[in-house]
Amino acid sequence: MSLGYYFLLPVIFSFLTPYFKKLGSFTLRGSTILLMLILFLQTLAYTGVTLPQISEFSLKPPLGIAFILDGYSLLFLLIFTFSALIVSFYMVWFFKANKGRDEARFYVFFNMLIAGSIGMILSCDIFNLYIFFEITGICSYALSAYNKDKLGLESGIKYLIIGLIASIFIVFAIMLIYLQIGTVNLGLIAQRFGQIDPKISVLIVLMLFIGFGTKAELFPMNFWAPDIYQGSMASVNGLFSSVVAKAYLFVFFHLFYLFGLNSKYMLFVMVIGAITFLVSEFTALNQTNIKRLFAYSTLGQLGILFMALSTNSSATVSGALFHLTSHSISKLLIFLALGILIHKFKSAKIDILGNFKSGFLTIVLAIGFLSILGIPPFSGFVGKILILKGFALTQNYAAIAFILLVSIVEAVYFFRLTAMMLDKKRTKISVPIGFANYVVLSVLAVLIVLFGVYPSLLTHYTDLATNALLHPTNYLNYALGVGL
Amino acid sequence: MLEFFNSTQTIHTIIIIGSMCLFFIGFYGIATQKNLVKVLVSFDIMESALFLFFIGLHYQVGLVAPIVDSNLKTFTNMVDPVPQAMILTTIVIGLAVLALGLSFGIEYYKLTGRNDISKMNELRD
Amino acid sequence: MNLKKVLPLKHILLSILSSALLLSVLGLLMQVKTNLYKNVGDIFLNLNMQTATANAVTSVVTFFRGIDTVGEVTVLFLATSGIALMLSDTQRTCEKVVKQESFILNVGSRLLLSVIVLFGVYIIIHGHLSPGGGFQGGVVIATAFLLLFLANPNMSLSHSILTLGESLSGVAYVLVALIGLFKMNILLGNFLPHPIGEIGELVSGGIIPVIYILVGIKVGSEMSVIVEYFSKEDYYKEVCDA
Amino acid sequence: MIGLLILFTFLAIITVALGAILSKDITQSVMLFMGVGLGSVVLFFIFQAPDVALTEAVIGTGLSTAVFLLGIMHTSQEEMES
Amino acid sequence: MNSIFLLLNLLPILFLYQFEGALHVSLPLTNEFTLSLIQTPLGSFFAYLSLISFLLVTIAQKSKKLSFSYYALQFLLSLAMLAIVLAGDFITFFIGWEIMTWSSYFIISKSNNMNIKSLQKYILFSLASAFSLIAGIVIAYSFANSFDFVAISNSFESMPFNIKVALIVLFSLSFFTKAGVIGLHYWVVDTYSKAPDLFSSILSAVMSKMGIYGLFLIYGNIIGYHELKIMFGTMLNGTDFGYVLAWIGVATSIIATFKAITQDEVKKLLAYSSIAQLGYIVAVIGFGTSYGVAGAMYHTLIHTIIKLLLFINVAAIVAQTGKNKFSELGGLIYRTPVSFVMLLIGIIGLAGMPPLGGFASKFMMYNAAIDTKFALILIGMLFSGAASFLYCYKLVYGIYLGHPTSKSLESTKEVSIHYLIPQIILALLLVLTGAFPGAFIKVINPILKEFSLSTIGYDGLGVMQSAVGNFNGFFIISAFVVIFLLILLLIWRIKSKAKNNLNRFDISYCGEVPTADTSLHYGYGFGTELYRIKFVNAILKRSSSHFYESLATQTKKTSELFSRMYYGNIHNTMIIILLFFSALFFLGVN
Repeated sequence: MSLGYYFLLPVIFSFLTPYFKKLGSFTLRGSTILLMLILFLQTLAYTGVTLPQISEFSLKPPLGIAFILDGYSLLFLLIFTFSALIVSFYMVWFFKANKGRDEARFYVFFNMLIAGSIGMILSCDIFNLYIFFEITGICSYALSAYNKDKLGLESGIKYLIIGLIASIFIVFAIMLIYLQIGTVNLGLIAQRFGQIDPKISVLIVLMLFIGFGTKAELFPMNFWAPDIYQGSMASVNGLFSSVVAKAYLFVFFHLFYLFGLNSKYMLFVMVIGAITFLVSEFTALNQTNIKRLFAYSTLGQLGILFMALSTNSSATVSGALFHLTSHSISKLLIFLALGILIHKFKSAKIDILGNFKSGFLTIVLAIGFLSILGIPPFSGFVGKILILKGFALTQNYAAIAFILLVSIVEAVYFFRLTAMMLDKKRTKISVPIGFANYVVLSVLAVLIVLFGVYPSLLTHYTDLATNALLHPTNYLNYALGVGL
Repeated sequence: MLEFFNSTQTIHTIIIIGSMCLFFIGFYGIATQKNLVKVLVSFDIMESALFLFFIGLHYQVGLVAPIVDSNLKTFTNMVDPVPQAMILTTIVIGLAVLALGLSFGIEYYKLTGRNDISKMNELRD
Repeated sequence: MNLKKVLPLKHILLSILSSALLLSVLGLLMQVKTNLYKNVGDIFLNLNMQTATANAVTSVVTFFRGIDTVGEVTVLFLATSGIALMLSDTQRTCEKVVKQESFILNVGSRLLLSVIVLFGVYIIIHGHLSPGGGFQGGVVIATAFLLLFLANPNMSLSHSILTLGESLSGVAYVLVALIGLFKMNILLGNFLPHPIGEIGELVSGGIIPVIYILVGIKVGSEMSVIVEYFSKEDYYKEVCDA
Repeated sequence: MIGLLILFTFLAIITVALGAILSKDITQSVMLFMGVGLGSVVLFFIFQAPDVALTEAVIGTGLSTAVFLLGIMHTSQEEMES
Repeated sequence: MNSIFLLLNLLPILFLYQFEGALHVSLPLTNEFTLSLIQTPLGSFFAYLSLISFLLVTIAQKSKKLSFSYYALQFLLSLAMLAIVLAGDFITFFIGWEIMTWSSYFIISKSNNMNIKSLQKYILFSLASAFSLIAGIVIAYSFANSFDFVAISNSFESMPFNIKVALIVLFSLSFFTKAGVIGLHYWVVDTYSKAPDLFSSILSAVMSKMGIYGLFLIYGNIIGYHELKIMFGTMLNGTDFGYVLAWIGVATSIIATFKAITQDEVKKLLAYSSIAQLGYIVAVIGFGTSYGVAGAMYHTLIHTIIKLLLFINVAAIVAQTGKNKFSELGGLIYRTPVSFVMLLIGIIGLAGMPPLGGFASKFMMYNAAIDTKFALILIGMLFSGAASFLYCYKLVYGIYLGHPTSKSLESTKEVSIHYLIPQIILALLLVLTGAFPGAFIKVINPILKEFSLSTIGYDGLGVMQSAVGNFNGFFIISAFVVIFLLILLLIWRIKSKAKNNLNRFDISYCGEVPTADTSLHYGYGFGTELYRIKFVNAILKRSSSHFYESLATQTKKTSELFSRMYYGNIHNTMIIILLFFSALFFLGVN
């Protein structure tokens, strides 16, 4: 199979959506599930082949554009396609429970959101990457405004404005890159980036940092993020947290290591990540809206990831990638479970966590919470201990102390929510869950436990990814067309 | 005097100064304007400035458009077509985002009667 | 007049900031030499002889950087869907009131319509020969419909035809890309014979004119939908207010 | 000669853009923004980029202005001052 | 359900049939981590403690209808504790530690009188303890390049001095929190008193001992008493380090003893008593002498037995009467005589009176203090030991003696047999540990060898050697039993003549007639007179709660400050992004 299918198949499905809609909602939902299944199975098939894989468009690189799949992108591809598959199953329940929504258009945006995110991680051409950036952007604006109520539209507008700022900076950076280097191929840029005027290179890096950092929700540029999460649907929040934010993070660090910025800007990114972590976790303490609370938690976890991924040490990076995967699964689980509650109670106050009666939901939510907190035997623990171990190996004790101290703050609100769920004194209302959701949530919970007790399943891929990220020689060869 | 103005160097200087002025006018605009439509206009001005900057710096005196016709049979001495293609793409994307933003704005205005982005503050804890 | 109200302190500070940034960016850009390396565009110009399209920009847009254009078309499609999602309000309560049409405007716009559409089609078809192409031509066609809507508010387009055009052209575009994969083992490969004739002839350049025609149909129908939604919105509002 | 033309066009664009930003009337602002687009079209032609010029003329100046105008018809015309 | 889990609790014994070396498992988790379980004498001592405790508590739980999830979590908890004590590396240890934390959290949350604040207190202190532990673990890892106990122990000598101190502080903080050393005990009382009644016994008897196990592991195994001596130097016959630790422990026990006396809730008294008893253990654990270690071990065993006994006893009484305050109980001696006898045996052990095991363990600890010549420590320990008589007395008087304070108490029946069986077993154990101290020394000697300390001599099962002479437990207990039987016979002779038909209002009350509201019970207000003593008053008035509450308030304020930034107005957000860009631009480019 060619890598191009990752983009072209969703595009065909989206173009044909009006006709699927005419055939009935079953076809619509079924076709989306089928599409996501195909993509996921294709990704699974790629786990068995030698990497990197390449598929070119029109011309061979470095002249033409190509999709390159290396270890780093394979891990993200697995996360994205899996999350998409899970969400596509979940949406079956959602649209059955919420009649009269514009289902077809949701699926268009959903498919293209996934396709855009995948395009961002596969493309080896920075302008092409920008196009996928915009595709992902437009889909996320539309999805956050999907409810068409005041809150939804407000979040849509806010997201759109932020997206415009980010894209202006990125376009500027791309233009400067083309003016300096004469190409937009990532391989050539990486090769020549050290030779251009240092002042201009700082400007380019700064603009890319602002552009992708804004979208990846880094501290002084993330004041919009909780609003977006609050205004959009829970399932969309799950996608934002586990797919979209991770795609921007991917690009951030891909360019970071590809352009050889790690030595110069490591400390800066680490400090920014640390501040993000600190501020978001403290802010989350004070929230009464559940979606907003988990938005802050997502920001905090992204902060840890930024801290750990910028260290340039393979132990820490590998741990961070494990943590990233586990965080994606856990946050998806939490947001999907919350979606069920929010649908039932028609409210997103944190009190709803104390008012539902369902052993299943309590267990899966508790698993999600414990996993994010990094408590064994759940997958978050392995990620966290690997990160801490990596920091210990580089003797960075300040980072260890910082992460652990702020984690206690994180524990405060997570366990407050858990205690609310377990509180017997509240009035409890039973919540219908639906068969599909039992399956979806159990799969996620089982994965969390599985990666916690048998991490070797995942460490194989995170090690591959770490190697590909820190030593992108193979990737460069493919992007330059040398290895072909 | 006129020769001075016709040199590539001078033209590039004019282009850099002019487009950056335009860019920072837009920058000032997004920093100060609160009406959604005017914010979008400011963004468009910034984008236009970037387009002019990019296309302009690839123009040199004596080069012609990358199109052959009955007079011109070979692709030599032409300006770089890649920036033009990229700008073409970016213009279309810009329009798409702008139209989407406007449609959000219209719906929001219908619901609340407001189009001031600094007063959109219902999303809070 | 209160000076503070006309020019608040924040605005003054921001303008000073913008000017300072402007000056330093200028200072930076002026001293930097460009074109350290040979641009990839020059290589494309050389390659263009093989492709045999008269307009090098067109071949870059549709072929050398073809996947960009697929993405671009998708962005437009997504924007259209978003606008439709926002502005197609199925639960509108007020009824459709037939507005008075102006006969002269009506006839005049219809006359103009054919000319503009013809012009659009010309731009699309000659995309690989002269400036212009699918995007520009498509938008020209859409502006023709805009004219129609402005002249006659009761006018409405057949959505099924537009959707058909949009979907089919889009799918056909992707299929063209896939055929390239099967025939030449490269996505978007130029599988049609090229060059057939001389540079500058209408039938030349392999898949490039095909793609631009498909893009033209797609952009035309999408833009028409956008234009319709925006102008109908106005119409509905007036009706509801009355 | 061509340098002067570019210079004056830029001056015109900058003036118009400033007007578009500072104008209190939104319709006026959009119309002035169209001026920026028109100026850009001229410059693109000078820069030997007819494709971009055509696109900017049709999309940047034509359609986006139309969309803007149609859009602000049903939002308020005046910038709200609080 | 109960029987199934009873059997499940017995299962681990199959793998621990020996005291040493029966178990050696290693199981790769990832390329870097290997989980390993190794049975050492120290580990199996604690393993047996926890196994027996869980077994006995499960027997008592038969009297209650508990859900499957409760039993499952409790079983998980017991497995986690086994993982802790049998761990051969820190990852296994930490995994066990964290699973212990959250499984106990979920069990505690099932209690009816639990509230969010107490739960938060418990889990946050537990997590703080765990995080301080993991910080220590990864720091140790950065030098040893392995999580294995042996590897870390081997590389400990070569670490820089400040890292060694940091490690000791981090590990000690973690284990002190679990054991409830003063200052870190904020969570203990609340949790013990609000947890399910029978589960409190597990918390006090077993879970706090995991902290003690950790201290033994760190001081004895990983660092080694020898290394501690080299690091901090010696003082008199003990170590400097041990002297500091001893003061911490003594302070803990004195303060907690006074606090215990003034409590009105039965379980709170037991909780404070638990803190005080663990204070003794902490006091002697750092001496670095054989007697110190043996005393700490002995007291660990005795305290486990006593606290199980007392908590099960109290749980039975609470279940029977529905009351949990001294001021509401009283006079149950005739209604629940067997429980009374069991509690009596328990407090004799708790107060450290001869002839039961409590005396033997205290004797050992005093011996250790004499041996090291830490005279002030000895005085402190004796002082708090004497003060503990007061709360022991309050315990027996408040519940069983005096007049019943309400009508409903008069019709109370003897508690269920399921509560009594474990109590009787525990009482017997208490007698046996008092009678055969030599047997215990036999158990401890391998552990002393593990710590490379000299072993303690013993003479048969009944006699152990000490610094001040031999201790013949068997003789003492025989003598006491004979005397006790004689006295009992005497009382029985006298009592058979007296008639016991007193009513609860048959009392002269300064000429006033007591009403139903008047509290006639002595247990009411017992200990309030302590406030009149200046020194004790100063202790009782101070509390660590101010510190922790102000910490919470500060955190909340910080949170409010930060969340003000996020009260988002997108316009300001844009300006901030642009300003950030400008700032970085001016800083970075120029």
